Amino acid sequence: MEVPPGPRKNARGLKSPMRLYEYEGLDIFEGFGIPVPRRGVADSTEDALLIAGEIGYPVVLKAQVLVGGRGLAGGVKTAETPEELEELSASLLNSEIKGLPVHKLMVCEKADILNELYMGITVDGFSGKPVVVVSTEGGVNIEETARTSPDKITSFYCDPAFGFFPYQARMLLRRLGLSERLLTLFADVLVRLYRVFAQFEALIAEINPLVVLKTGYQGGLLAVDSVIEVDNSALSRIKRPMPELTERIENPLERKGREIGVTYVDLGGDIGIISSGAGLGMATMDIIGERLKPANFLETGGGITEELLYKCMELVMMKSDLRAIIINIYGGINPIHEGARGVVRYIKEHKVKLPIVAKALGNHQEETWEIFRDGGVHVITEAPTEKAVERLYELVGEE
Amino acid sequence: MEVPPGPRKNARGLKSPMRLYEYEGLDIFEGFGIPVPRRGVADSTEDALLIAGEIGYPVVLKAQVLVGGRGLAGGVKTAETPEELEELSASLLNSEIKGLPVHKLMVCEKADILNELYMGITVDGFSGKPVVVVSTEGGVNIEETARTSPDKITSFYCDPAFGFFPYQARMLLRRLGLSERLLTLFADVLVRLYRVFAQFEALIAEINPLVVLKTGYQGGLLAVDSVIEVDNSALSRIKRPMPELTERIENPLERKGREIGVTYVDLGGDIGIISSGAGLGMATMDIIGERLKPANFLETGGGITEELLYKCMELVMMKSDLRAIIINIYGGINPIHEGARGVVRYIKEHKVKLPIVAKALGNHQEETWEIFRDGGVHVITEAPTEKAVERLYELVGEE
Amino acid sequence: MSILIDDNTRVIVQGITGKIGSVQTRWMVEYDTKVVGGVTPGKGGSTVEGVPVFDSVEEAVEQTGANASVFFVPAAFVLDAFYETVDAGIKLIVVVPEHIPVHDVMKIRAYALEKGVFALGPTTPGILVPGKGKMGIMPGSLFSPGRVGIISRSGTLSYEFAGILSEKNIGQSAVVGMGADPVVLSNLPDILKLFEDDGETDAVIIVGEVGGMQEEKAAEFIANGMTKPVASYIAGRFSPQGKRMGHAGAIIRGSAGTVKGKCEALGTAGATILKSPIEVLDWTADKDIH
Amino acid sequence: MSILIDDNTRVIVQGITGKIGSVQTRWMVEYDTKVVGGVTPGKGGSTVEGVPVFDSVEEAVEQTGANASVFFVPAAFVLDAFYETVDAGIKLIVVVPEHIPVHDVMKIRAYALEKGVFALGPTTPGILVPGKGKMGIMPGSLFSPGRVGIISRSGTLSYEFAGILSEKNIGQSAVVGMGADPVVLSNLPDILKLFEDDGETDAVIIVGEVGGMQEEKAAEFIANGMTKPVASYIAGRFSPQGKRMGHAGAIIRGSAGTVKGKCEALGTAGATILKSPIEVLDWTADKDIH
Repeated sequence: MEVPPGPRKNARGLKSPMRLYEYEGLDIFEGFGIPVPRRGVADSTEDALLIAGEIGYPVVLKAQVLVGGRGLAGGVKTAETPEELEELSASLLNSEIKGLPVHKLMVCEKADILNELYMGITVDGFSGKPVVVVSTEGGVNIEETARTSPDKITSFYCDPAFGFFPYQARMLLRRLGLSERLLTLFADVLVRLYRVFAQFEALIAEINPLVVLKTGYQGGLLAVDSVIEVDNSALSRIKRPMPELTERIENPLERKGREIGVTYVDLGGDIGIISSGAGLGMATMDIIGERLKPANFLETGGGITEELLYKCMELVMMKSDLRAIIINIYGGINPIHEGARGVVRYIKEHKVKLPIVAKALGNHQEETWEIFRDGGVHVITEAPTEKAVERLYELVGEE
Repeated sequence: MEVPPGPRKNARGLKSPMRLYEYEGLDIFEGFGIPVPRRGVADSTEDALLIAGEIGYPVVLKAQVLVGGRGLAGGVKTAETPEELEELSASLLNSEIKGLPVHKLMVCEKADILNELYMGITVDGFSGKPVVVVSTEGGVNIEETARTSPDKITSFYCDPAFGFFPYQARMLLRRLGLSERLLTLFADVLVRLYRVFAQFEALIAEINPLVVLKTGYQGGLLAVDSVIEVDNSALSRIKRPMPELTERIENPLERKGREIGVTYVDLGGDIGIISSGAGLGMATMDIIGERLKPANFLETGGGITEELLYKCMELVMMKSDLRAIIINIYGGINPIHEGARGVVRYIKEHKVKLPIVAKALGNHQEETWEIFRDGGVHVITEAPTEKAVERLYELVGEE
Repeated sequence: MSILIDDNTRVIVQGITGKIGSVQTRWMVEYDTKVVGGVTPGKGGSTVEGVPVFDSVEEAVEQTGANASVFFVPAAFVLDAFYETVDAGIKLIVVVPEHIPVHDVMKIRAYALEKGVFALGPTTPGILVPGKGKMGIMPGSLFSPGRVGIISRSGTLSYEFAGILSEKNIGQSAVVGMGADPVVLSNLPDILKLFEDDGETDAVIIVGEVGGMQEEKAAEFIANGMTKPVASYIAGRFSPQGKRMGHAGAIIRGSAGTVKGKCEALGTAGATILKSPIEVLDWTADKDIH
Repeated sequence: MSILIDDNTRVIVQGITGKIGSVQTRWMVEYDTKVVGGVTPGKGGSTVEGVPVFDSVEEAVEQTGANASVFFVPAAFVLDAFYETVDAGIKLIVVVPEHIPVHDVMKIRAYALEKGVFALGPTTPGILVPGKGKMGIMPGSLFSPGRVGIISRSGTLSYEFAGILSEKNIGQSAVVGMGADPVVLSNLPDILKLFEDDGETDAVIIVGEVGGMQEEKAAEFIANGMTKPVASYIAGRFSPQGKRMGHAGAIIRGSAGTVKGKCEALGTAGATILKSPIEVLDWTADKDIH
């Protein structure tokens, strides 16, 4: 599935939001009165068997990985018997889904599905409003539905100060032709999902599919999946217990980046990058990428101190086979002269021999150049990043 | 102290809101981050001694009664020693404050008071807005201050959809001449109090006094008292554990009224009143009150059924020395013919001999009259309640 | 032109499929009110008392041209229904239910004011214009057409006064229940103004109650140039007042709220004070109102 | 007349007593910006860099006649400070801080739109008008007066482009940081319109990024009659994209958001697409911009 960048990612797809696992989301849904299946979470086949025993067969096994398109990638299986469960569980727990290791399985009851609906709420960047999206044809092909049957899908932009009320939900659902009991049930779940979205400061909250049970509308609706992404910047004020963001970062270097307070994305190449802004970092990567391969993307944001850049050097140097480092920083909000001291202290303490090119302009630029030069860093004093990258080529040659 | 009727009482001072005890309010304040004294609640002198032992002397003993003006009525005492506490506790626990028995004492640390402030938030009926009231001269004489030194007190009407923000609190407090650390501390507590007001659907939330500690502003502020009244109509949706409203009604007849779902106020006289609306009930009382004494005020609201009026009869008849009952009801939203059946069923089952006068008009009036007459009730078919009361005089004579 | 309800008023009933909603729809239809539709989400497509039911107010307005709505919606759903009704373009809303949380009432009051909607209630019997129609629960048999306006904070007392007048063949131009809650959607002076401006009203009766500031504010309105005679009865002279906690109310309101204070304010403003409801007949005789 | 900042702009600094606030106040004053006051609640009465500090914006406006504000307020307090600033009548607000919760940004954006306030950010370097003044953190040394407007989603890239131009003696009419957050207070077309209408701007550079719809919407604006030449660089061609969860965004946005899509949209609308920042010099030479 070709994946266009998400709404809130912006260039800052790099600054990932806090993603919740499906089972965490379902627990939250349950607390907000959204109907969810009976279920349990297992990190071993023994546990999975115990849970399935309590629920009763058949059960559905769902790999808990923080990525979309899991079903099509083989992460969801049905087990009719304990034997089958044992086999499926063992293979899932040792697998990777789209490059992510499976640590946990959710074991849940198999719903008797009549129909699959869709509801999602996200932040629309351009209008600056929460947008509620609903469809009568949910499931894995929802984006296809959006393209081919736009009449089966509709959306509503909320006033963020007003919120989202049941009557608005009903008006929206009427446009899809819903009526009677399904109209009010669907509206009820949608309003509850909006509460989750608002109270968890979500960037996205989604139920796909929201299942209509075969036992009829009397049996009602069931949220058999959850997607919740929480705004990092709001984590501290969410009044509910939240998992530790750092812990769920699989890559140890990226986890360390989070710990020291910078955005670090681990990449396959051999040129280390330190920039003082995401845009500048991306441009640096774009320019380098024409002829070389970045080892990482490291962006400090506006919090540069001597200590921080010392730690950034430490982090970038943890990558093996590094051939060079390029530092591209501006003194606007950042005291780059202090940052330069951190870099040079690291270089001296660790006797770094790697070629390092630094372009540093703005407030305190002359002082910064002096400090860098004292550490043996190749300083670029012209504005275009292309000049710094040319110097890099001279130093390391092309691949 | 002459007590003007409260804001939200309206005529319906009769329908009391849910009042919280001081200690319950302080617990809530604590949960919202408002600084409160160390304290405990005791229903025996032994417990009071234990709590005081933990807190350390001197302590303040505060009778827990749901009425204002407690301090001036002798409900607040300071104990310097265990002996003194024993004596004071024993006498308070056996006392009545303004007619209410003291079941519990709060024992709390004695604050080192530099200054007393005031903050209260209530619903302003006419504007339909929450109104925030603050003063630099809090304490028992706050209403006196409002009259004599209006410059020491100021208020702000909030937009109920917008809420109340710290900047509004600061703007309000600037008008009282506050600045520096006291300005931000006071504003912080005020915004938290507004959160209590909003989340507990309060009709009033008040801290008086809010104490400035002698140890200086560094030591900060302390809420040494709480007044919270919660909107009855919102009790079911408050997302926190709430005490049971019925349990805290001292008068057993009034408690029973609450249980069956009517407003019942116990009075000293001997004429029972059942009305189908508060206004009509009050008018009936006004007319009766010229020459006779009501035994009660019972108002059904719009929920009359046969069963309800049967229970109302039962409740009214529980009062000893009753001389007569007047029933004054209208068939608008109420099916008064059904109500009449309940009354007559009670009369017949219990062979009631007491004179009963009923005025009943509106939808189903003829049917209602017929049912009443069948039960021996004196039916008035004219509109003025005065006519019914005249009939009552004829039946029971004047006092 | 009568106030609030006239020949162009097309009413929908929200909560029409409930027990009270359906019974009261029958009474309203029997009183010749133009009830053009009802709304209960999830019950669209059915009918009640011959009136078509819709899932949403938007749809009801589209299909019936409704321009007024009366609520028999459960208290917990009133906030949502009110927003819906305002957004659908309805300009007159009567909120009959009681026990609506006061914090909700404050919000919908602000919304109505912002959007220019005239609303009555909550805890109101509604409005009845004799011979024209009614929105609410007032029992039609007690009212008769005429030229006296009644505004009442209490539902049952509005019936009492209309009944007393009607027995003596003194008809009413309109009877308006202001609503008995601590916060109401339209205040006493707002309604008084409608009567003052109404060509079919000769005199107005205000039926008030102990508590709050409505009557004091009405007195201000009267003093500021009301031209029609006003009589006022304030209930609660002998009513027990609850024990009071907290000071904020008293600080804001000063001495307002007592029966005595209200009578004095209204009397000073020029209204005739009725000590007992039946005295209204002396007033009509005295002022030659019929 | 330059855009946003001119001779009548009187700036207050909110959060002026913080570490960043005080340092940046010095840089703004040194750049000859009219900084007339600062605000930090509880710190009123002091001074920072010779600038008087007030407890509230209301007081600052009363005392100094301020009409613009730049924020160095901690992220958690921005919502409150923003409402305060709008209510005090300020019409231009620059929100520099990063990490403001998106749900707060949505609310203050709606508030600014409702009240007719022009705001930039969050996560913006602010605005700099060479020779006139600056609100924000842009390092003055990189800029020079001239007739090219720059709008950038990225702070650092706005410096980069200004620096490249200034080195070649091509000055700027104004440099505006749009803010790098998913939701910003003014969108790209809003700022583009300011430059289109500005008599001191001859050409505009848009510095965009992968993600969102800002550049696509800017392309619509250009196609709908923008008269001045536009060049655009979109960063993120080789950037790794995070793994995606959820569908709502893709449904709403379709294929918007990729560097390729943005370049195509802008190119089709008539903008010159720069593959690398330094190509901006070819563009200015080609269009004879100086």
